[in-house]
Amino acid sequence: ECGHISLSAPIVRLGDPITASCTINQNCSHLDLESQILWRLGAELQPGGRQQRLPDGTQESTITLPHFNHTQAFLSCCLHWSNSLQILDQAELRAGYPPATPHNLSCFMNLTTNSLTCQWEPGPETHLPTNFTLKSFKSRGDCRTQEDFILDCVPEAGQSHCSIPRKHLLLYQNMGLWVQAENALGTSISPQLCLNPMDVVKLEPPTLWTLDPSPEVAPPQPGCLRLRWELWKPSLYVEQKCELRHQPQRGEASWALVAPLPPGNFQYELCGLLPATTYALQMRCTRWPLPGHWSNWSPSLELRTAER
Amino acid sequence: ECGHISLSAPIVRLGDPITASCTINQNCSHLDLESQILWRLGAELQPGGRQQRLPDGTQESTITLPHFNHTQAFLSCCLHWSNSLQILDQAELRAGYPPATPHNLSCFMNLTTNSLTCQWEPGPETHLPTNFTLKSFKSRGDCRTQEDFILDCVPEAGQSHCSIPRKHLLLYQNMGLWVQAENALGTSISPQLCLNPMDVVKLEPPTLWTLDPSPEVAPPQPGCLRLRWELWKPSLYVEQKCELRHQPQRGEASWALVAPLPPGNFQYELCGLLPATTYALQMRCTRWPLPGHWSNWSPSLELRTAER
Amino acid sequence: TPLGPASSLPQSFLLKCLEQVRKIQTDGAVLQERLCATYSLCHPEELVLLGHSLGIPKAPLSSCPSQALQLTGCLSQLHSGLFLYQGLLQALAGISPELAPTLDTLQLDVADFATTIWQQMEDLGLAPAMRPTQGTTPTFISAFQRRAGGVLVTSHLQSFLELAYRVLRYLAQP
Repeated sequence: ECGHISLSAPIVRLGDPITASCTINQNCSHLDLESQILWRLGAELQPGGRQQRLPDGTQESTITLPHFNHTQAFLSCCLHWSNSLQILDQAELRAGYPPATPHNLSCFMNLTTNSLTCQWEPGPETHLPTNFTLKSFKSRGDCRTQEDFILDCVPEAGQSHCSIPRKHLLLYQNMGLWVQAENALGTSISPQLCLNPMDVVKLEPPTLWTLDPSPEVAPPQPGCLRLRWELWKPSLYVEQKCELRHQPQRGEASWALVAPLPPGNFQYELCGLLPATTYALQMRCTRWPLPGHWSNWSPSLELRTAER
Repeated sequence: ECGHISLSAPIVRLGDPITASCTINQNCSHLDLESQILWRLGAELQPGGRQQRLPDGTQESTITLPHFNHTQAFLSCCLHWSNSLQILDQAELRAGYPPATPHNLSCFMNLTTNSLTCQWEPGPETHLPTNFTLKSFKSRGDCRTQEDFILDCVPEAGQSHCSIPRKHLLLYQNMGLWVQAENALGTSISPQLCLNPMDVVKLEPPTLWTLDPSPEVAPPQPGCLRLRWELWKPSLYVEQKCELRHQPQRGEASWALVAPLPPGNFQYELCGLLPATTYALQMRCTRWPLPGHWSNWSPSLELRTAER
Repeated sequence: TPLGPASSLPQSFLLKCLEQVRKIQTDGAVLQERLCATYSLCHPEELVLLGHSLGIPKAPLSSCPSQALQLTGCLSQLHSGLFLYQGLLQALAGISPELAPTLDTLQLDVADFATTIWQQMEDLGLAPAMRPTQGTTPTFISAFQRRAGGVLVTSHLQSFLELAYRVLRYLAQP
């Protein structure tokens, strides 16, 4: 090996200085060891190399790039030889930022995939390969005592969410969770969440239907609509409350809310509406009285009130 | 174990007989060993069990299902006990067909995925788990001598195609290929193909453009159209010939073919067309003079001939 | 001391238990329905003899009936029963590739419920020093025995949970 570059650090903060030295050892006999060592950053020659002959006869040049503000570049150590520039060695320089503290960590229990899905804001671009890991542990009280650790959850590349499968969860016990971000320049840890998976369950919305007219039941009054709904099947074991909102399809009126709907009863007569008007109806539900997230609003059901 | 079923064969050809015997051993002390052993196929009782007491005191019942024409069913050995039917053992019966010979094996070299993709007709449904494997070997002459084997290519479940990656291929040497189908009732082998991967290359179609009018060049004659094309980039190293077809957009006229186009020249003036008519133009190419598959026709380029 | 409805158990604990019972009953019903559809094993009464020969136990809830409800004894029996069924469900591993996910979910939910009960006993200072250990569970030596065992264990578990549900609702009355 004729030339060899060694770096103060291969990765630095963007804008920080980098110092490199290149030594040309003697066994490059065919080299005129007096000639000047040149430095090239990418394709540009870099002035400012300080060259000296070391006691053991090797030549060494040292250069400092005061403010390295490329996120990535190649530094070459070169020498003139038989009137051409010869590259003897090359080193990769990288610069970026240590990871910011991941924030806005939130989780919800998904009963379809039967997993706890957590998402977070990764913070600004670091320009460096940065690994995010969702860490968690089972805990009795308020997550101050860490009992057994749960397997690290590693998100797919570039993703800021991760799902912990059912078999690693105790659905009705507290667990502590946080996100760790790590790259060559440092590590940062998000604030810790302490939650009980089922207390962050997010249900799918119920399904709405119009109530089929039947001989036994008188048709709805003018200005009234009858509807029925079914809770999302995988959540039938969860006690929940629901709320309804409605809005005339035309015009600017905003949504009107009807809440709470009587639990356990899956049909309702909505009155006080304009006659001969088509309304959009939507419903959502949440686990109740035990804690949970509201489901999204259901797709709209369109119903028209009778003429006066 | 009170009762145990043994079968003549757990898997038979559809419609063939199956014989089963069930032995009730003595250590079922609380059993009244004289009572009759009953057979149930799925949920239906099956008459015709022949029962006998063996020298060692155990009871054995044997039944033959003459034409077993379920593809899958469960046979239970039962006994009356304290006025209820007790299931003592259950065996899974399966029936189907040995694999037919896979046919219509064909392959093409895909320069995008850089793999040799082969497909075949699997033959009629066997009703049994059947494994298909694409087997191949490198060969010098006409594949009668098998040199080193290439890794078996196992298709995804239920698929009748498989792709051999580039690193297992010698693109310009002959290789022998065939498909083996195997299930519990037998194995069958397709006829062998002998081919040279590049000789079955299938290119992507060229890209067609209209020739931009330019001052130096006179506009096309009435009834003529000018177009240019570019070969598919990953196939530029392949010498190829192309052909053009055109068709008035309206009316019933079928495609007219213009072939072969002068190789190496990537523009063309097409004449003899109706004036003031919009034409759809398509082109395809194939490796030439060396063998290869024709590409698909390119998407249509629509051009309108000048007024008279 | 028999307990009136307004027992010392927190309402959120009782609501969580009721939800967990309903979840396990749903899981169990799915497993029973699939054992019936796939293998025609629809009636536990047809497998009593096999159950005897395999030695499949049932868990008692004798100190739970409302007329003589005894909190420590009842919670302890509830936990031991769940612990027993968790072990029996584990012994059914390898029942069949199609049923494995359903069995896993059922077993995880039973284990979760056992943990909820145990931690409440600890919070009330009612938990014995040592956690119970699994006794000898039956060994299922054939696919049929695992399926038949699945029918029997699930049916015993459903009966156990029905009684537990009635007790918990009684305790949860305001």
